[in-house]
Amino acid sequence: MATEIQEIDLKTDEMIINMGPQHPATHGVLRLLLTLDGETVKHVEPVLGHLHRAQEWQGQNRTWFQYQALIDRVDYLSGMFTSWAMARSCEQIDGTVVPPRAEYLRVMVSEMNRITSHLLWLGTYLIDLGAMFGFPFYPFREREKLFDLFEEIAGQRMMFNYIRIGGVLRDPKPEWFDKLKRFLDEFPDRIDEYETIVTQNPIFLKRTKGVGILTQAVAKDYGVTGPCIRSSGIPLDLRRTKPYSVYPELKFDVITFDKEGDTWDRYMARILEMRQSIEIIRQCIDKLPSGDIMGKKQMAGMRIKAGEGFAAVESPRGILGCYVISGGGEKALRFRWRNPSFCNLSVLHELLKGCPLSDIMAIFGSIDVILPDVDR
Amino acid sequence: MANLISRAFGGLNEVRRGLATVFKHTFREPITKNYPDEMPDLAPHFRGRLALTVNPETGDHLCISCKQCERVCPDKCIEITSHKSPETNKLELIDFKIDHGLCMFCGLCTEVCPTLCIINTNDFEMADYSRESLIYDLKKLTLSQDESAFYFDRKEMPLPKPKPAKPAPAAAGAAPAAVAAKPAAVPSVAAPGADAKPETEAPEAKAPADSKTVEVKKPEVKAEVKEESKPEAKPEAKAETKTDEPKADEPKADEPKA
Amino acid sequence: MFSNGDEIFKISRLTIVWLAGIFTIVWMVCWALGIALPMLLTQQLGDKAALTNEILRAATPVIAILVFIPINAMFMVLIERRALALWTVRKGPNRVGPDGNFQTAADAVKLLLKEDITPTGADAVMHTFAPILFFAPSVFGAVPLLAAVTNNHPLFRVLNLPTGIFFVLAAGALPVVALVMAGWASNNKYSLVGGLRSAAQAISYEIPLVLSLITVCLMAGTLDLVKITEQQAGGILNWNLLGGGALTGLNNALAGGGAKALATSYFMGPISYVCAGLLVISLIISFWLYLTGACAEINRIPFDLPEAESELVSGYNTEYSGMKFAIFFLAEFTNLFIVSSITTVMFLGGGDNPIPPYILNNIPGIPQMVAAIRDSYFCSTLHIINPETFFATLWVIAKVYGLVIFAVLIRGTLPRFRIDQLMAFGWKRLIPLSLIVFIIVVFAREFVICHG
Amino acid sequence: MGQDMLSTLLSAPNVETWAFYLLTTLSICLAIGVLVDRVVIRSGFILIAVFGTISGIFLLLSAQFLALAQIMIYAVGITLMVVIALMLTNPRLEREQLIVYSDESLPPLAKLFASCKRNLNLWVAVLSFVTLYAALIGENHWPLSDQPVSKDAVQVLGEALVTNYSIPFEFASVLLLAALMGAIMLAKGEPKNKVEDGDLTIVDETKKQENNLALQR
Repeated sequence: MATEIQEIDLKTDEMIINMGPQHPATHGVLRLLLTLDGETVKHVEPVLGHLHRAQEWQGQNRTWFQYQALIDRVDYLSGMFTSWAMARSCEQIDGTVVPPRAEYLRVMVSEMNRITSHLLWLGTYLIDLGAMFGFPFYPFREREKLFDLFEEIAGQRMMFNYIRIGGVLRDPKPEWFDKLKRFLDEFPDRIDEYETIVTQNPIFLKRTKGVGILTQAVAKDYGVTGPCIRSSGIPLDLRRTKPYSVYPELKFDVITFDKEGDTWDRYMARILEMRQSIEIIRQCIDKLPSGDIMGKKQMAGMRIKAGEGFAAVESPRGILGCYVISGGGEKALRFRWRNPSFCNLSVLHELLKGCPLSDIMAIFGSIDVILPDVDR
Repeated sequence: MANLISRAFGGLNEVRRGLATVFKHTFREPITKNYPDEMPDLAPHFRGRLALTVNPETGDHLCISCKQCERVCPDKCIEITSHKSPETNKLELIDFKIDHGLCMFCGLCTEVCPTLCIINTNDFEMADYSRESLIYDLKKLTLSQDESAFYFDRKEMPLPKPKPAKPAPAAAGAAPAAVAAKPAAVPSVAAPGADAKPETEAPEAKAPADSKTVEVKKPEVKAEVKEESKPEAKPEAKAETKTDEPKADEPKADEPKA
Repeated sequence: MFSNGDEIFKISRLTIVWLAGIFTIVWMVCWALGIALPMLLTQQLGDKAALTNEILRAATPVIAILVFIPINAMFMVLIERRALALWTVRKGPNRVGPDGNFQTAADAVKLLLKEDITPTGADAVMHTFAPILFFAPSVFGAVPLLAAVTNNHPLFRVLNLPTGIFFVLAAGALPVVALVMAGWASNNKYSLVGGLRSAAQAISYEIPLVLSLITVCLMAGTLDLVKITEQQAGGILNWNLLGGGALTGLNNALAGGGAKALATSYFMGPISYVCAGLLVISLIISFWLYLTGACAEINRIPFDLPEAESELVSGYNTEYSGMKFAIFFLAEFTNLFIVSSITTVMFLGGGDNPIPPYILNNIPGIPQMVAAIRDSYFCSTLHIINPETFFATLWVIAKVYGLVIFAVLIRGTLPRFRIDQLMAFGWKRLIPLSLIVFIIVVFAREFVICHG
Repeated sequence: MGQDMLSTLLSAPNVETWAFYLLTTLSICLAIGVLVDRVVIRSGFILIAVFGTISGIFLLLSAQFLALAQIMIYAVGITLMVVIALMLTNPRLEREQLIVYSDESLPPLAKLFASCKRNLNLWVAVLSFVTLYAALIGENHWPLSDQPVSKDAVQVLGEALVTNYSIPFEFASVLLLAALMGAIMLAKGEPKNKVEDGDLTIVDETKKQENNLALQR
């Protein structure tokens, strides 16, 4: 019989560390109240609201036209999706028919935006893991190229305000498509390069494999969405499970893994999603119809019919939902956002329990939250 | 044991591959631009500093003080002062202030502007030592004729209809005066390549066609009235140089069209 | 492929300018203090100058190091930033001075002028003393290496310690104390955790590090750095990296002895050949073990847990600013340099030419060049430098800075370990491996003629 | 005696002599510092300095290897001790204790007594030092060896360890091995019933406290 061995309770003092709001690894102003036993995390309590900007209230006090410009600042890494969710919910109320060219353009730019978002995540994630110098710059290099393209069509590199209620702002020039194609041709090679540096690196594997395993039950309980839940083996991708826009016409598969995902799987899911986005953009360029790009006139006093609508899109971080009640006036009566980052963050304390201090970064980084999106 | 050794060698090989990939970048050109020496190549629709254009051909100020931009601005950073001329019953622009410290460069004002007057320039170097100096007034905002021409061309905006193209001789006299005064009045704005492309063919081609629709007014009369009315409306405005006045005048000619 | 020639050219120009500057300055100081001044004093005072000369002779190496460390650290920071910029497709510092040459000098001035802050509740004495204790060992740890790397130049022979490598290792053990002290005295939990981590890490990694060096000492049969270097003279096949003389037979054969020399060099037949092969493999593993352990000792990137930016903000030096931080910074880079020098001396033959003399002397022009340098005014009359030392210094610079650049490349690529993985890696992998290597060397050495 | 020392010092203006007196003074001062300092961790660090000065004395005796071994072993060993002290002490508690010790309000005699009581370790150390010093200084029988100091001290040391002193050397290694195994056993855990014992004692203590409370009432 195996001798019954029990851990002796060597009482060491528990240390409470206040990680953040200003901490290099909390991606903004999240405050984590950590209770540490040595370097093991006993409990973690995220303290939110340092970046609360009352986005919903602002939506009720701005005209539709004004709010469109504000809303892509919520999740500044994937502004297109926020705009798109709002545009779709308003179009739903209004019954606006979006021209097909605009729909294709929307898919294209938002997939591009998905790539930029994942690229930024990739760079900062490696910074979280301690590769401070070399690697993080490579994803940013490609991101800059995409931003140049965004700048041409939207006017700015991050705060696009490109997807509007009823269509898109501007029709890109033919040269723009050429540049995009050139980028798409070289980008897979770049991803290969990232993978040579990172994917099988023994230290990276040690830091990520088997760390922060997100079980399906927990993921479902906390409403985790996006690459996090897909890497845990649940094929929840709105683009396929509840198709919108022109996604049904495009060929791609939902990326899922067989087992319950750890940090490495979440990394891999994003890498694969980037490759998938390339293919989607290619298809969009091929299928792009000609025609109008705007189904509703953009003007300062734009009105939306009375009614309520909800629309969700699959943002890089998960399901981004927008619920609107319109009273038929210039302003909305109520806005309500379903922010993926907030739901994904709530699973943090489940993942971190019993982890060493260093894994906080590996796990927190891997669920990819963006603080303005958490705090709204 | 063998497994351990093979794993160790595999790991080392992966590290080697990573190092080799990083080392390969020795031979790649840096993507960083030497910024102050080498200006970034910005897209035409880049949303930079806000500015007010004038008619590239004639130098008329394009603002008609309709206050659309003031109303649409989500940050409430635009402040337009105008007053209604008692004689012509038309709005006259007195001052136009934009607080660039508040502005978030969403570009909504440029979208709603009916005369394409307010635009986003490609200038982004606005750092200053105080918040007050980020509040730009009419003088600082208004672009010169050349700069306006440059942006009209760059942004592919339709040229404004030149009102005083075929007006009474008095107006013709007034316009060149304004033109002469403006370049001096406008602070040297670092609009990239402002001197690059002077408009050549476009004005000539379009001017005759457009000028038909223009209803001719008598600018000289208004100019006199203006000079009297302005001090009443806003005494501080007098402190500003004279060059403002012709600018404030000309929008009146636009008004009927708008 | 070579689209970046301009940038590479700029960096190499920067490197050459700095290195030439540093070593000229240091050599001039050494010459003035150790050669010119004693000569002058002897001429003027005769025997009375004996004591003064003695003191000057003893002080020269220390002063040389003290002059060398700050400028060298400046250069290393600069070259690290430029090299990292190159590998991250950026430009790096290029505004201050031509090619950005004076960037780190400007940074140093900035650091020295910054306010010196002692946090509330901190132990002020310990807080001040920690950087000093961190920096001092790197100064006196560097001194014994001087004689070894300059091909036993008479100026530095005074420090010819019989326990040279042990002295350097003892000096290398002290900074841990300083880090724990800094972490504790800062009154900051992040600093404290950083300090504790550094203690755990340094103590664990010291064992494989020392064991790998002991392997070399065992091959050499001495702890004396100068002797270890001298044994390795005569081309790359004699270096400790490649078996520490186990390949002598091959070397002799290549030098002209032919197969006969190869056969007679190993006295016990086939088993000697096997053992020679084993020695080569073990010493290469030993070399890798040393590099790994050294990386951990000086907190370079895959092991930079004590100051892990993304976890512990900046670890033990979170609460340091100004001059104190500058000293920490200086010592870190000096430690990198010292570790590279030790590697060079112990494994890469010190100032030895990798090309064996039987090849080198047959290259036309080389012996004449050496002779010309020896006969030159600088060498024969002023005694500034002799050709042996000159070439040794050149090779040492190439090897040491090559290793430094390699450390930078590693820093540019690898992520950081987790603390428990780090400890597991140290205790479960490196220590057994180093013990195995050690035992193999102990036995294999008996069957092969080696240096010792 | 003091006179003698001074005259020796002055008569031999030798760097080594000066260095010896400097190092000994320094080491004694620092050793007193170890005893006086109320902060455990700080006294740990001062202890390292004491060993540093002693290794300096070894260096003066041409025992290079011993000096360096002293630095290496004690620097690291004491760092570990400091780390353990860090883990086991509570700085806040210590500070509170210091406050409790402040005896401004006491009468002078009581104050002296309190300080004696507080610095008990210091007095014990001073007394034992004085005793030792008196015992040793009385009989001045430390003859200097005539033999020249061996150049290769490491070799001498090594030979001594594996010839004359091989049995104590082996015993030391066995001791170390035992200590290592003990550490592993401690780290691994211990049988369940022991923990229950611990629980029982805790229960006892709480009962005692309750009794005390009852008595007070």
